Amino acid sequence: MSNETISESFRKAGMSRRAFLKFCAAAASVLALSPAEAGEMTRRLAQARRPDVIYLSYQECTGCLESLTRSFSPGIGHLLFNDISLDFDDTLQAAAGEAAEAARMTAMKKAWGKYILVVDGSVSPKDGGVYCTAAGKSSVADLQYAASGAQAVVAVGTCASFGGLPFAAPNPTGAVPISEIVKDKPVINVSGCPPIAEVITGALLYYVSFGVPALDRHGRPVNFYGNTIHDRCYRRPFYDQGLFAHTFDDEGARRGWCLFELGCKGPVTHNACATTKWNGGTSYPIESGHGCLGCSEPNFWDRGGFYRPLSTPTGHWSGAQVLGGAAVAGAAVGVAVAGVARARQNKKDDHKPDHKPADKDHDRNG
Amino acid sequence: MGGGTLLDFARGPGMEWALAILVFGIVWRLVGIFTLKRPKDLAEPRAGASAIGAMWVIISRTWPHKEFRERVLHWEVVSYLFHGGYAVAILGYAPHILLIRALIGISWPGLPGGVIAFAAGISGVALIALLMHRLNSPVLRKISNFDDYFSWLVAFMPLPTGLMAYYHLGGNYEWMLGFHMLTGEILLAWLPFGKIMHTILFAFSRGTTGLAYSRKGAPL
Amino acid sequence: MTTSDTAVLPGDPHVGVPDKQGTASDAERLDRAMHSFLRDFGANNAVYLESCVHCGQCAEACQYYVQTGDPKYTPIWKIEPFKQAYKREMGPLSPIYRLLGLKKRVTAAELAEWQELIYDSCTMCGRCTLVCPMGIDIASLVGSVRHGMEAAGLVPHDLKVTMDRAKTEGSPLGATPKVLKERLAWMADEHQVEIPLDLDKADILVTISSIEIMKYPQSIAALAKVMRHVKASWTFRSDGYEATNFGMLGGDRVGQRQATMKLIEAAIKVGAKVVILPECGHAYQALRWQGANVYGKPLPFKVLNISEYLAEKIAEGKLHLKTDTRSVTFHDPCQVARRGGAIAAPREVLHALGVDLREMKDTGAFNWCCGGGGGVVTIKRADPLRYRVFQIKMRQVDDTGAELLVSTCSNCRQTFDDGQAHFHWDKAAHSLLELVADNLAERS
Amino acid sequence: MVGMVDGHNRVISIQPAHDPSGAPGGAVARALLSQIAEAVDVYIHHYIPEIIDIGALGLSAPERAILDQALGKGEISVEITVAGGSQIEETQFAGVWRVRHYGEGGALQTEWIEITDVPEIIKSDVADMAAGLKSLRESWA
Repeated sequence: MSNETISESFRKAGMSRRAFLKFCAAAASVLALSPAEAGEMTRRLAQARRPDVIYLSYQECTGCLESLTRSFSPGIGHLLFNDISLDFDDTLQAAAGEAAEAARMTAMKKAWGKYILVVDGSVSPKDGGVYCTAAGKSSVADLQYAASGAQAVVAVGTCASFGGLPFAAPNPTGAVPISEIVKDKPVINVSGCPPIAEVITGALLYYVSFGVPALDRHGRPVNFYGNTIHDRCYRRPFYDQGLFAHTFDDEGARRGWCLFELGCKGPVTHNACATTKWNGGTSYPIESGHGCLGCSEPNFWDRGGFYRPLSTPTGHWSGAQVLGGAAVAGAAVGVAVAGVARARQNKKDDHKPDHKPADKDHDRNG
Repeated sequence: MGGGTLLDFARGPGMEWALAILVFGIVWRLVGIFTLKRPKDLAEPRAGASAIGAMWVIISRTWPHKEFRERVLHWEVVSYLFHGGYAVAILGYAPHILLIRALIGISWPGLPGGVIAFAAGISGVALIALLMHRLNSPVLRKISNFDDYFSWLVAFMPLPTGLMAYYHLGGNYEWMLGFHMLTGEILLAWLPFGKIMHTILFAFSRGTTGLAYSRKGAPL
Repeated sequence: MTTSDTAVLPGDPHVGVPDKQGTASDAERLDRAMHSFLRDFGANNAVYLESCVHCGQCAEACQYYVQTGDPKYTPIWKIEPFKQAYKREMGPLSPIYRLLGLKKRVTAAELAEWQELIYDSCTMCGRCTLVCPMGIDIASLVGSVRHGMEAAGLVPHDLKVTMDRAKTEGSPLGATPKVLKERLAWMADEHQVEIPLDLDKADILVTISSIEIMKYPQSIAALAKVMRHVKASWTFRSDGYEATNFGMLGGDRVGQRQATMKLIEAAIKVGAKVVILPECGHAYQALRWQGANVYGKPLPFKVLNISEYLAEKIAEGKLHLKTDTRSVTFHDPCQVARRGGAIAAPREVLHALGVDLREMKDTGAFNWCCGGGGGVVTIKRADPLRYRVFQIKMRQVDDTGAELLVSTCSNCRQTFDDGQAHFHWDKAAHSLLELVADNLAERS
Repeated sequence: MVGMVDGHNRVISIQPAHDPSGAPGGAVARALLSQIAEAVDVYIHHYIPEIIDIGALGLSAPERAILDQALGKGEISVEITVAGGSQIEETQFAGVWRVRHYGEGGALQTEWIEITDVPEIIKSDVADMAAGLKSLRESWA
């Protein structure tokens, strides 16, 4: 638990207010705040207490944390040492085993009711939670306990936000997103596989400054997830002109044309990749010549192949078999209906004596 | 996850069911028609009658004879604006071409989005005009039934939903895209069961008359 | 649907008062009609009934709609009960329609109501067939509906009387074999031309329309002169002369068969290689195109309309004609031209005559019907409507400015005569055959 | 282009071979200049400063060149040596400042145009002054 404000922590670290302002500028830029909002954020951050943060991991791959530690602006150094008080993260800390568990209990109790709980990974309630346990506790029980002492929960990554890879069909562990378990605390989803580092830090800073941000229908901060990749893609004009790369090594690919045909999911993927970019603003997947996988959206792995265009079937079926079967069934029904109808024609003929069999149909159009 | 679910449905089970129903229905209807009895025409054909000549009417009836143009050409043109715009939007738009390629393996170059939007707009306006005509013309009012209006709706819906998806109107793009695909799938699934089946039957119907008349040596 | 909401033509008190034959109950009539409909729901009718997109263009080709603007005359609407019955009882989707009750059963009242549309206001001219974007042959559908109407006893009395007379007397106009013999003798005498009758063997069997026997007997003489000119081996047969087929027009399959078989049997009896049909539109339809189907196998002889025979002889150099320099317009009988395919032949004959042929604006396959075909000319109550549509034809003829109107159908001819009298028109229809007979050159 | 992380780690990014929007070059730069002029006008009359985040715009190289050319260099250039360094320059137009912050690795972190009399970050902070005063006095003692 820290009682000093963020600006005090800067000064204590030997940095002037200019460093703080610079940090705020970077944060405001990432959050795409207006000048007025940026000023307000600077004022609030200057007075805000450094929040305590507990970082827990369940069914995940640590990619999210890997991403987070590559945050350039605001730098992870600032984040960890000046902006927040990271009281527990079993991956980053030195302690292990029972010592780590004890440290965590201590940290949680100290800041009970006030800490921000950051979670990556999904949890597994299936079969009593046996598929994901730590120190004899199931992920669900652990999360429920940790969440009960939190002021808010930030679900980092697509696993925590939407179930992620563990949730993929056939979902053997019965994985569920954090929001399925935590119902009585605000849950901010920061999706992505992984999320952009600056988006994670930016979301935390926004919460520290302003509280829970405006969320989209998937519980994600609108600041980062308000636009689709397609909306902000520098290749968008090619899409509008119908200029597409057909393969990864054709002329269109070299000329930087749209990757829709190669399965880009940009049009339905909400994320900040096209504006914030990755690795300190270096580039993003489309800029490197590969279509968007849609990793920040629910079920992105279950939507057919990554290289299947958005307008085509997800392809979980055998077209030839199903359509062939439909054709055979259609033919059978057609023959049956016509057969019944023809039988009625003949039957009526028989019991009408005034129409003799010799009385044929003359009109060939009959 | 509402939007995602709709789009996933439209790209997955929705598409599968629509195509299966399309094939099933078309075969059902065609087989049901052509397994009915068909007496052979025993009359001696006029000298010089040919099946190729008979088939020509399948193409030639695409445009009205000059004797009828004065009375039918204006609405025929509106109808072609609808059909032509529809064809450009379906066959010229790259995402549609990709769908066709995914289904039957053939593809061709697409047209710019603006051209597609223009064609779809023309098509939609023409379709609205045709509906107005159907509602206002005493002849059409008399002969129209549920199929005419329902098929109109089914044919119309993909146009505004497609345009709205293209221009990112109507809120959530993903939902709109899914909805657009769903309207297309409804069109495919309904095609065999209503008048839209004329997309296939027109050739058989023209061909039937073409054969009968070409045997007689009568021009069509 | 009732007809009361549509315009009733002035001077037409009969519209909406259907004629009924016999005393059968409505249920029995409906049953008979449905039985007949079912028989006619073959693949060809099915594909037509399935394909209609309700575009309404057929109305624009129909003389009744064009002249009245009444939507009930839309051709495809005239067969609505047939279409409805098909969709409910026979089509591939019929189980769905029945299961969900989407198509109602056709009622006896509806059939009666449709009598006027099926008989009074359709000559089965087939003009709608040429405009239909789906190529639906609506005229043939009307023919199928007439089968059902006849079976149900729902034919206009005037037409039914004519049909029955044809069946019992062998001629719709009382031209019995006895009358035929008298007329042939009269013409042979008056025109000093030999008219062979009932020869045992002949290359050509010549047939005739009762209308010609009773109203235009000079055409018999004209024919005999032409046959003499080309030195043909030919004969009339008193056991097979009547070319008209009112059974076919009215929808009576039995009557149609009886009339057709008489001609076929007579032709076979005399060993004819060719049967010549007279100037009669529907005769061509009945024997040339439906004859073999009635007979059940290909006919062992050729069937020609007289105009085709004349053209053939001209082409063979056997028919020599004097030149007639008058201006002429030609009226194509629907069943010979549009629905028969014999469009070139009469024009070849006119060309050989050297006349100044002035085609009407809509000609050949696109001609307008005289309004008297399909048995309509016999239906008295339909006269006001017939006069109304006849005005199209008058206008078309007048617009050519031709001195002479020529045709190859005695039924058209009597319709023109009637219209001429009604409107005090200055034009009369002439027979192509008679024009040829009048211009036979001396053989060199 | 953003992307030179350091000498041996060149970033390859695929840029459009031509501007597909078909817009004539300089359209974005001209729009920016007009926005800047508007902001200066507002400041003169109402003393309301404005910040335009250039980094978020994703300017193309030609657009950036046109903008640089138009703004030029003014009389003041300030170097701030804190947390990776920053550069603040007044353009040839008084009150129009270019502010660039660099991260620890020297990469450009934020870039904006600020319309004000003196950019906030140049001013000395009272709390910092108090801390400085304290150490100044201690250095005497």
